[in-house]
Amino acid sequence: MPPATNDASGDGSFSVRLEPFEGPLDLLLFLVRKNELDIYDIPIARVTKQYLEYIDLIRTLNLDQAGDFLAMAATLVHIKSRMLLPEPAGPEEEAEDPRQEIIQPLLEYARLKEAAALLEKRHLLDRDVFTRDFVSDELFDPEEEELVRVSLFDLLSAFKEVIAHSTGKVLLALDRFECTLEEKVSDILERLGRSRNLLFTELFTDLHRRELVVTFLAILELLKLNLIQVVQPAQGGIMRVYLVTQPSPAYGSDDNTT
Amino acid sequence: MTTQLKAIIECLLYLAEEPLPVKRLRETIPGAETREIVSAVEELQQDYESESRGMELREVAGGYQLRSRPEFKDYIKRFRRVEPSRLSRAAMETLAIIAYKQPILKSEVERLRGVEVGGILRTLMEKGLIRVVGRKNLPGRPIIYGTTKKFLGVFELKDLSELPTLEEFTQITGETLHAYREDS
Amino acid sequence: MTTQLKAIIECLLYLAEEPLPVKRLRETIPGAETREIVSAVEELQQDYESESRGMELREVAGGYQLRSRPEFKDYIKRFRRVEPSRLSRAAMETLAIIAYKQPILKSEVERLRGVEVGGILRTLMEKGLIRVVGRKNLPGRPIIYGTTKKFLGVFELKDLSELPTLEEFTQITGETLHAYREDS
Repeated sequence: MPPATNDASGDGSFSVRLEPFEGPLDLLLFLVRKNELDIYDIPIARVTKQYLEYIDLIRTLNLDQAGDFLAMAATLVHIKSRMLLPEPAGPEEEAEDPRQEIIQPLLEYARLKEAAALLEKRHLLDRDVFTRDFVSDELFDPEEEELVRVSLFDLLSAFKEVIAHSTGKVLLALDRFECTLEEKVSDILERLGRSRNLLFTELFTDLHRRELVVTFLAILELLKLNLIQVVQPAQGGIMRVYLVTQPSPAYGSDDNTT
Repeated sequence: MTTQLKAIIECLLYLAEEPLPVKRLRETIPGAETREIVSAVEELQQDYESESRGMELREVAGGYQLRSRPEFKDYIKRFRRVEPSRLSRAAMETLAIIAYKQPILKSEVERLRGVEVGGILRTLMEKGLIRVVGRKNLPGRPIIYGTTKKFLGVFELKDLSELPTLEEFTQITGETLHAYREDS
Repeated sequence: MTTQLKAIIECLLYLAEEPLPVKRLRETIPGAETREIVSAVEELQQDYESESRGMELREVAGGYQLRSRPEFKDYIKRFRRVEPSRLSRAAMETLAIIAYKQPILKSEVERLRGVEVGGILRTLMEKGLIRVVGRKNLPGRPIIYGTTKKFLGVFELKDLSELPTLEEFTQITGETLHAYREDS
């Protein structure tokens, strides 16, 4: 609710400040502050008068929350009337200050308001500071397949597959140059030199049955010389042939390799 | 190891979607002891304190998190093209009451603020800043409220003990109140 | 300016969902010229080349992006295995809003969350949890979003009427999503 401040500057203008009061305690605290009062010694008559003036103003402005403020108004009026009563004459018993009824809640409210102000001053997430607000899936490379060197057994069964698939093909013998093992070895090395790696099956494409065997023997030879390595994903799959460029390859144990 | 440990931790902090507890770092980095991890995090925290860095490494809500430097918030606003979220003063006051007085009933919050707070509680719940922590054994079994872990994260608090105690706000005289109202 | 420029760029790179083109940086940092931005990025790139860093600044898809160092992939794998939920809190909140308020426009989701949600919507679409249900007859014909059948499956709901309250929703999601990731 927007409170209104009576502009006392003397020019008769009347300004409505749109700073909302959060409730009766807030208004009361505002009055204490505005009049620079000691919260423990509130001149109740003066504060009550001002409080009621504000309520009137709130009503005049047709602000719908005026009701929230009425209970406190009643309390203030009640305290004021009790203050007017003569002090009881009892020698030992000190009379309780009727204002205690509002001092305690007011103090507590003032503290909490200060606590709220302190919270407000912190660096708030999504207001002052920010963090990434999306899943980080895109921020690292997709898991590379873990590669392992294949064993002689794997190679043999892969070769069996190659043979099985080649039988159906019609190959024109006369077009083919039948090469020696040495020639095949240098042929493979040359091809690997051009493209960093080759599919195992690629090496056998469109070859005669005899040439298939020579190629396979060439691969075994190159493996023995540690000039190439054949790897496949740990969980099985496509085999690839790599040229060995460094003496110690980055793959796991190769005890079972040819 | 230390240099590498720091780098690994930075990498994980970068990828993490939530504040990262030391425990989680330990589970992820075998062979690193809690002591080593903590000291690497502290070193990293110092590295990030440099003016030339765009983020800060903060300890919040029981873990560590990289956060943008507050002085860059205007750039970020422009960058994200959406107005940052705000809490009204009423919501902030209500939240402060719950943070300091939890576990607390709605009726107690209302007594302290002097106004009804039903709508504000709903907003704070929706924003995930407060939660139902239980029900009181009273007629109507009223709901007891408390703050959430998200609250700690939003307000950059390690834990609730980082909040000053209410008693520290005692010197409430006319003057301090005056000063407070001025800048609020 | 240079030190600060580098810091601002680092900050934006940290927050960016996608590789950041120089053009976008220029739009966000008024007063910085392309030349200055490029040289700040290059400096930053050098800073990140240090062994003690957990990320790399790489040029990908027409922009710059901070990415985890590839040599840490084993840690990342382990890290993500212990991650409690594969949806970020932000994604979870966005999903909840769509589930409860569907059919809903992106602009409405953004108003409710107070932040840009473009990237999150894409993630949720990719995970098959939300879908385009149509287009609104408004300027620009904005897309209307809703949840999918898979969403119901993941959260073990017969239909949308079975949706728990918002509060229950956030409580159960962690666990269900965990289970969901295991078998997906």
